[in-house]
Amino acid sequence: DKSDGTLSVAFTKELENVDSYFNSSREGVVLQRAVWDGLVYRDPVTSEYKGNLATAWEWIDDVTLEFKLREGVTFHNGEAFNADDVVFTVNFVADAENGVKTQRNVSWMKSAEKIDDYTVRINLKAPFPAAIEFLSGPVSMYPNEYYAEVGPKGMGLNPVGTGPYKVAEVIPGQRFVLEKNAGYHDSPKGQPSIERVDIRTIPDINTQIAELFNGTLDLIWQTPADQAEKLAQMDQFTVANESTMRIGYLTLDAAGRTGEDNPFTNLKVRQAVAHAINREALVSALLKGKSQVISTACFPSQFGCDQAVKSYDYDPEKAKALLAEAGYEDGFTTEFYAYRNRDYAEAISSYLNAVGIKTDFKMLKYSALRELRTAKGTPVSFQTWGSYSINDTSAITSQFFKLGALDDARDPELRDWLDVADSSTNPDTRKEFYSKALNKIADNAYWVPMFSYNTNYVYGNDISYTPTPDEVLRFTTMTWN
Amino acid sequence: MSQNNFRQDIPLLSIDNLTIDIPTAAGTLHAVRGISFDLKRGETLCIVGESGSGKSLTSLALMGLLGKNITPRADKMEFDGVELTTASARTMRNLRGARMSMIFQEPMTSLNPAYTIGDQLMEALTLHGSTNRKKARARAIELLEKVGITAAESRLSQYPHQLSGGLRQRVMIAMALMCEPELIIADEPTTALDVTIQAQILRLLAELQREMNMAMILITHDLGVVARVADKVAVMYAGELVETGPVDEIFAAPSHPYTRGLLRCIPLPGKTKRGSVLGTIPGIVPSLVGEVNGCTFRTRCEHASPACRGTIPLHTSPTGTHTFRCIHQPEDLETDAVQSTGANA
Amino acid sequence: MLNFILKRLGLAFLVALTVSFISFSLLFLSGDPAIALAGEGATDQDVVAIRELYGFDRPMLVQYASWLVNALSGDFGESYYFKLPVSSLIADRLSVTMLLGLCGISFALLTAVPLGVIAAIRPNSIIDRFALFLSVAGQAMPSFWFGLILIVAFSIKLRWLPPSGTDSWRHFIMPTVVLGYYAMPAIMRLTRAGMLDVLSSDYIRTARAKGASEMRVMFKHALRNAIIPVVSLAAVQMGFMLGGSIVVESIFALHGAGYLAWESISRNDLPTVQALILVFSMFYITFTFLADVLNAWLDPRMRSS
Amino acid sequence: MSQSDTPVLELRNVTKTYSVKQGLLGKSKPLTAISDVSIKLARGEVLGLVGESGCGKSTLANILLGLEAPTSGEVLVDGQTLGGQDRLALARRIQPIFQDPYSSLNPRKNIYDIIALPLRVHGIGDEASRQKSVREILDIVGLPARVMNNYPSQMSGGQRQRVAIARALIMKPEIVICDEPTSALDVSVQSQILNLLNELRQEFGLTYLFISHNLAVIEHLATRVAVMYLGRIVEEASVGGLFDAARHPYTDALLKSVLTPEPELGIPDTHLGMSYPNPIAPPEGCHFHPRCPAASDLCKSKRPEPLFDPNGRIECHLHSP
Amino acid sequence: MTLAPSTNSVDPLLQDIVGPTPGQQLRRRFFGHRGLMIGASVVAVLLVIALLAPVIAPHDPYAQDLLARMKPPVFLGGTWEHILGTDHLGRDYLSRLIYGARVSLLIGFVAALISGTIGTAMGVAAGYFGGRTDAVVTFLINVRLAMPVVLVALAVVAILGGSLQVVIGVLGLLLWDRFAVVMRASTLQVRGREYVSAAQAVGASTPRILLSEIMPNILNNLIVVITLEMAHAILLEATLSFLGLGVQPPTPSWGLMVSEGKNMMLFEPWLVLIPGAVLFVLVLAINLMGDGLRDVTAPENRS
Ligand SMILES: Nc1ncnc2c1ncn2[C@@H]1O[C@H](COP(=O)(O)OP(=O)(O)OP(=O)(O)O)[C@@H](O)[C@H]1O
Ligand SMILES: Nc1ncnc2c1ncn2[C@@H]1O[C@H](COP(=O)(O)OP(=O)(O)OP(=O)(O)O)[C@@H](O)[C@H]1O
Ligand SMILES: [Mg+2]
Ligand SMILES: [Mg+2]
Repeated sequence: DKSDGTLSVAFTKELENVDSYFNSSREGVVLQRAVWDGLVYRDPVTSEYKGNLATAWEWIDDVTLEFKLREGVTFHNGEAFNADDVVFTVNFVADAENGVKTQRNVSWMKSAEKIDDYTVRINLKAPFPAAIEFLSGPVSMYPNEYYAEVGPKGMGLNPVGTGPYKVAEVIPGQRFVLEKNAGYHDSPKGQPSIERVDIRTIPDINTQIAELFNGTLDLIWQTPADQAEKLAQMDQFTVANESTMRIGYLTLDAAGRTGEDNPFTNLKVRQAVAHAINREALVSALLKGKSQVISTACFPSQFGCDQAVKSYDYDPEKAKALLAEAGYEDGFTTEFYAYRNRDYAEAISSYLNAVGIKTDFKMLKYSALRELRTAKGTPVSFQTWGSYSINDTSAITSQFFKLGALDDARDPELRDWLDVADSSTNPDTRKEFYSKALNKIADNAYWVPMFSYNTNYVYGNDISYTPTPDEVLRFTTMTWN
Repeated sequence: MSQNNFRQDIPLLSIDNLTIDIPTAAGTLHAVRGISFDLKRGETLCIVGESGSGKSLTSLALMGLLGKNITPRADKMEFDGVELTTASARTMRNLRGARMSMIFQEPMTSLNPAYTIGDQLMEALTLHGSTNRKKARARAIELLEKVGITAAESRLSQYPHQLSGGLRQRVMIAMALMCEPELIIADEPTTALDVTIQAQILRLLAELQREMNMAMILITHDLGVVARVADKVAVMYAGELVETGPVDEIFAAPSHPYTRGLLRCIPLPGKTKRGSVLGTIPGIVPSLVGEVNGCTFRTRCEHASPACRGTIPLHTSPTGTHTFRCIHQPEDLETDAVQSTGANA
Repeated sequence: MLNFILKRLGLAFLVALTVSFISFSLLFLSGDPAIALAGEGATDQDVVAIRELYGFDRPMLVQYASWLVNALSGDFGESYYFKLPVSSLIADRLSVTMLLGLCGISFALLTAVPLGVIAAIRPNSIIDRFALFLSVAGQAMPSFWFGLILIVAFSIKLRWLPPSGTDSWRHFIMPTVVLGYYAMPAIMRLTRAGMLDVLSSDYIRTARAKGASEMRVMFKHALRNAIIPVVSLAAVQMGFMLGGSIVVESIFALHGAGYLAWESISRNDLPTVQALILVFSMFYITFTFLADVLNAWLDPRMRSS
Repeated sequence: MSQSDTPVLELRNVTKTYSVKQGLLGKSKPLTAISDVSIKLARGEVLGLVGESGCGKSTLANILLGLEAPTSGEVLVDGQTLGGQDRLALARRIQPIFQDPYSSLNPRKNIYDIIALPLRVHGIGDEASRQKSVREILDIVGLPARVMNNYPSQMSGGQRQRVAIARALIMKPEIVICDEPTSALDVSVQSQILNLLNELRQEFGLTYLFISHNLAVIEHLATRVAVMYLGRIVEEASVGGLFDAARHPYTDALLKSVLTPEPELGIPDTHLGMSYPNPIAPPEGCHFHPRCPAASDLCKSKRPEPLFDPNGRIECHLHSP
Repeated sequence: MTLAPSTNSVDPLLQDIVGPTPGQQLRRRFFGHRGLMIGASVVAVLLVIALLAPVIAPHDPYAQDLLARMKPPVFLGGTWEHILGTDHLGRDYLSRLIYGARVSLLIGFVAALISGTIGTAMGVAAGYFGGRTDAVVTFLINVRLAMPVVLVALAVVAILGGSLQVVIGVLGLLLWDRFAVVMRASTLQVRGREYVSAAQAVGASTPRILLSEIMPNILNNLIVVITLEMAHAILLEATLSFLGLGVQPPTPSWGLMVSEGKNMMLFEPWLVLIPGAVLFVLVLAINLMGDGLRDVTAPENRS
């Protein structure tokens, strides 16, 4: 409440470990941005990179980056921030042995070396154009002495960073209490104004809303569209909506991993699927808010995400015709897998049923579905990907079309093009090759991209806050009215 | 009606026309109908009759233990001047255990398994009086010794399951005697026991009764027991008293066809020829649900005639103590000695 | 008595061992734990790295044996998800569940036993019928639905009770009712049946023949005997209740062991689920063991043997 | 005929030990229900078996019926051991009549099915001939043929016991084991059943083992009597010999305890002690000594050896050779 | 001798000697038991509805209409087009409820059948053979009781995926304990009856004794347990579905409907109330039936 200066916030999911290298959830990102700082900061509105713990940086060559560090910064436990911290952090997380959970965020770094107390170099394994983007996101700086002593477990229970908020209390999975870091350095994140943030895990959305009614919660987020709509009709709450980088798509078994005779190996069938689904209706009836229909296999704001690709409009008749052309006049039956947003998936499967593709709907846990896809593939599955809020096409398209275990298209040409785009340091080359790949994906309907997600933020009228499109809750920019 | 002691001229218990109707799903069960008898102090009345003839119901009615949905009716049911049918629950409670007590058939289940023998014995006394536990304990030990239990003191702390059937029945007797009751009702106290123990228990009961000058009602279906224990006998059949009288008269000159039939049914050692054909009473006891009239024994009686459906007169012997209920005169029945065999059901 | 306790303990241990094996093998079939461990959004390298790190390639019996040896010393391994020792994780959550279970069983006993006794004293009366109806209806009410209705009624419409959390006793009222009502019918029926049975027994007639008052007959003579089976049932129900706390905890957002179980299942957090199944079983086993000992003490027939 | 010297049924030194558990998980202890029992049944005789409740009468009957296997000792039928014989063949020769006419008839079956069960099990005849046999046997036991469609719950105790007898006799067995067949019945019905059993014996030349605790009944029916006490046969004699001159103190007490309807006699004093022994821990020496009015020190320490003489058999120190 | 008792056939005292057969008595008690009749009729009606679902249901339960989502039922201002409104994907609620009856009844029935077979086999074997068999079965019952049902069921369904078959199988394999306990006790009781000894003495084989002497006499208890376990299985399925690990959409299960409606509970409570109430009524009716059957068959068992 405003009266006691404490902002009560609900998380829906239990966070496994506050140590940002050892969780992979959105809630973890929120805490990471509050408690720690990266070397670089990307303005969420302008997408401009600014120095945070570093004041300047330059590419020494394709695989070496040098940073000048900010002086006079201290960690929450009083330890001073300097080059040793950066070197320790980078060397620790880049070493696969240490088991950082989100390897992709750190595996591009080889090591770091200290030039002097406030100068460090980060060595890359290979040219990696998105390096600054990553350094402005998931890679945050840890205090070397403290971390060496307590490790990820201790960091999880008693986090120490340089960020705008200090962690006052952690009950794993249940409760996190943050306190304003009075001595926060002059960071582009801005200075925190809210004294205390009390975060509780409340899994049930009804309970969250009930507590919001009772005044025991001040802010909830990721509120489903229907509830948000109802809450928006009430006077005492503000409902803000922002898009996120997560997109939903169908991946079709074009490579025939589930069987040579799989209908989805037929291009016409894949195109029929694309025509069968009324994506506008899904967006307007189910997702609402700032969600948009998408046709490329990436989020539009991502670097290289070419929007000028073939788009399939909703045309069930055409879908049926295509199916008939492909030899499936009477349709066929297929397994349909999903792991989240059961209602969206159900709606999609219902559209498929309408054109004659009978679905045997299977909702699996994420891990089970992923295992199935890795081992045998699935004929159709409804997937989503949030790109870790990394504003670069390499964070999504390149993850799935380079013949990895989750690649259902298995197109070597795509892999080659994406390799070029991922490793080139020339932005134009990158754009060109991403565009080629994305066009081929669309033409061949390897994926059927559907829509982007959005997030609702519901809070009392005594709070002012403007959410950002990267789906990160920023306490620093919140103020009491 | 001519006993010698002046006090015993007034009956301790006097029952007139006791009737018990039980509502059941099929209709009203006329379980006990029109029972009358008197009992004086020091006297033993044996009620004998077939299973289901209403013996237990009669005794429970006397104790006021019939349960909530069964109300006995009687013209008179007096215990030492107290009318039991109209007595309050409190009055009945004060009588029970203190002045009239009861011993049940099943020694194995009649004691509460959760409390010690001592607790249960002493409860009988402490419920009714100003006695303290110490005195109650002394009395319990005294009575246990009296009923022939050795090491009485140590038995007090034992639980019922640790005693054999014979011992438990003795404890039950001791418990009934704790308050020196004036009337003791024993409902088949020995049926569950072995013959040797039966004899021991009956002997004990009879001795104690004599010693304490109690009136006793002993319920049994064993004519042997009746003969050895009773002063007076009441024979019940299907809810009615068909014959009453002093024990020697009943056995010497049984009058009602049922009583006669019963006596013919049991092999008498030394009298009945081994392996000979025994007398029988063919047929089965009638249902007493719904309208019941006439003589209920007529369905099994060798003397039955259509007149048995009407009102049945009560014959009284010249002495006035022996009565029976039948349309026939005793002389008419005398002549008939045909024994029916069992094969005519 | 000591002999009885020792044998009973031995049996309890065997049961626990079997349960542990079943739960272990059950979850071992669940496929590749490495993927669960890596979490949503992990890449293939992540998964491979994790698989090697945790040694999921060993034969199952080897893994069971090593797990069991550790479990015996209270070490259930480390949660895949939280990266914390499972034992401390569960220990943190258990107090809520225990408190809830205790409240639930107390609620059930305090309502069911008196109701059962009254129903038995006055069979076929209005109270008896009411109790019977309550017990039939109670058993038919899905607890998740009941919980939601209570929240709508008491938290949203009436605003009398908080919908979630554990901060005060008021937070526990609705969860207690939802958890406890399901055990009520069985306890009520058993009390009623036991009382009816005991009341028609010979020794009650004996007590009445002694001139004992109705109150004395009911409470001193009858209830003492009728309650013995209720004790066992209450223990069994308490064991079930802790297992059933999953639903209640998920509805009322209580961060107890039940909720942890549900979440862990969703997250394929094997060590936690295994340990929780074992812990819940141990509770059941402990309660029934205690009930047996208590019964042996309550029932002189068992005490002396 | 050599059959006349071979007993139809013989028990040789049969012992049966149960292990009983006390309480839920108590230790199991051995309980010797019958110990070292030997009896012989000659064709056509009625052996009466009396004894207190729990002395092992039913156990003995069950062993004879093959329902229980003896722990040691042998059961011989016509001089051949029972174990080797076919169960079905045995069932044709030995049949039981149980005590409780309520629990001895399956309440879910009608009378016809109950009586015809042995025929079915042995595959005798077709349905029509079975019908005929059942009718015949019903007639023999004195029940009208129309009861065939009745269920046990529709019949009185005496009628049920007749049904049980009919079932036992339909296979024309030689030996009938009657385990207290009348003790659950009222006296007025008991005499019907006793008469029937007597009649049937004469008509079909049956051999009975007749178990009862009612001595008057035993005296009426039996030709020979065996008295059991705590698992042992303590005395055996012809019925006349036993009832006229009992030798064992226990038999004596039993006889004294019989209450005949003779009002002029009082209640007898058996002079027995009350300490009925625990079968799990039977007393040392003679099992009967704690209750025996004539017990000596010898009785407390040494078990008496059985004595066989022309009168029968006796196991008591008072009568040792 | 003039009047033999047996010829006196019009005598009212003789009337009730031959009473009704057990079957007649059972029928009389059956139809005289109010709870049983109410329960049985409700179950019968729901059964008919389930069987005739395609005929009765006003709409295709799977047909979605994203433009007509969460329309309220008629009594809350909705239209007769969708009497009970529509769900979050615009599917007709009434039609889904009707089809949901199929799922619940099928799961209840088949799960009870599976667990009944397992439990009865174990219980009868334990009760009849005693000794080591009994010890093993008792141990297994203990183990089974010690396993938290909801937790184990959830875990297994999570592993194997929530198809109808898996849910039925899991419930069937988990709910046999009561069958085993009750059947063991009943068998133990019946086994001690003398008619079993009589059949043994006649030389009847063990299977024959089990089938024709034991089974008919424990059948009533079995039927009672079957009904109660059916109710139990239906409730458990609903619980699993509610927790998201039961049968899979779009199959309309009542528990799933509550679970789906739960999200909008605070704004559209009828989404939760309607399927929950139907579930409650079905389980209540089955329980009433089970209780009634127990009442009706118990006295017979005693005599
Ligand atoms: N509470 C009751 N409800 C219905 N019927 C009852 C009740 N108590 C007794 N009866 C019936 O009343 C009749 C007489 O019963 P009672 O117990 O007095 O017989 P009894 O002569 O004592 O028989 P027994 O020798 O078997 O003890 C029986 O037919 C019995 O079934
Ligand atoms: N299956 C068994 N398991 C353990 N003990 C048994 C078993 N059957 C009988 N006994 C014991 O063996 C002894 C003899 O029992 P049995 O039934 O043969 O006695 P009985 O003389 O027939 O008694 P009753 O006259 O009461 O029928 C008793 O102490 C009894 O408790
Ligand atoms: Mg009686
Ligand atoms: Mg016996």
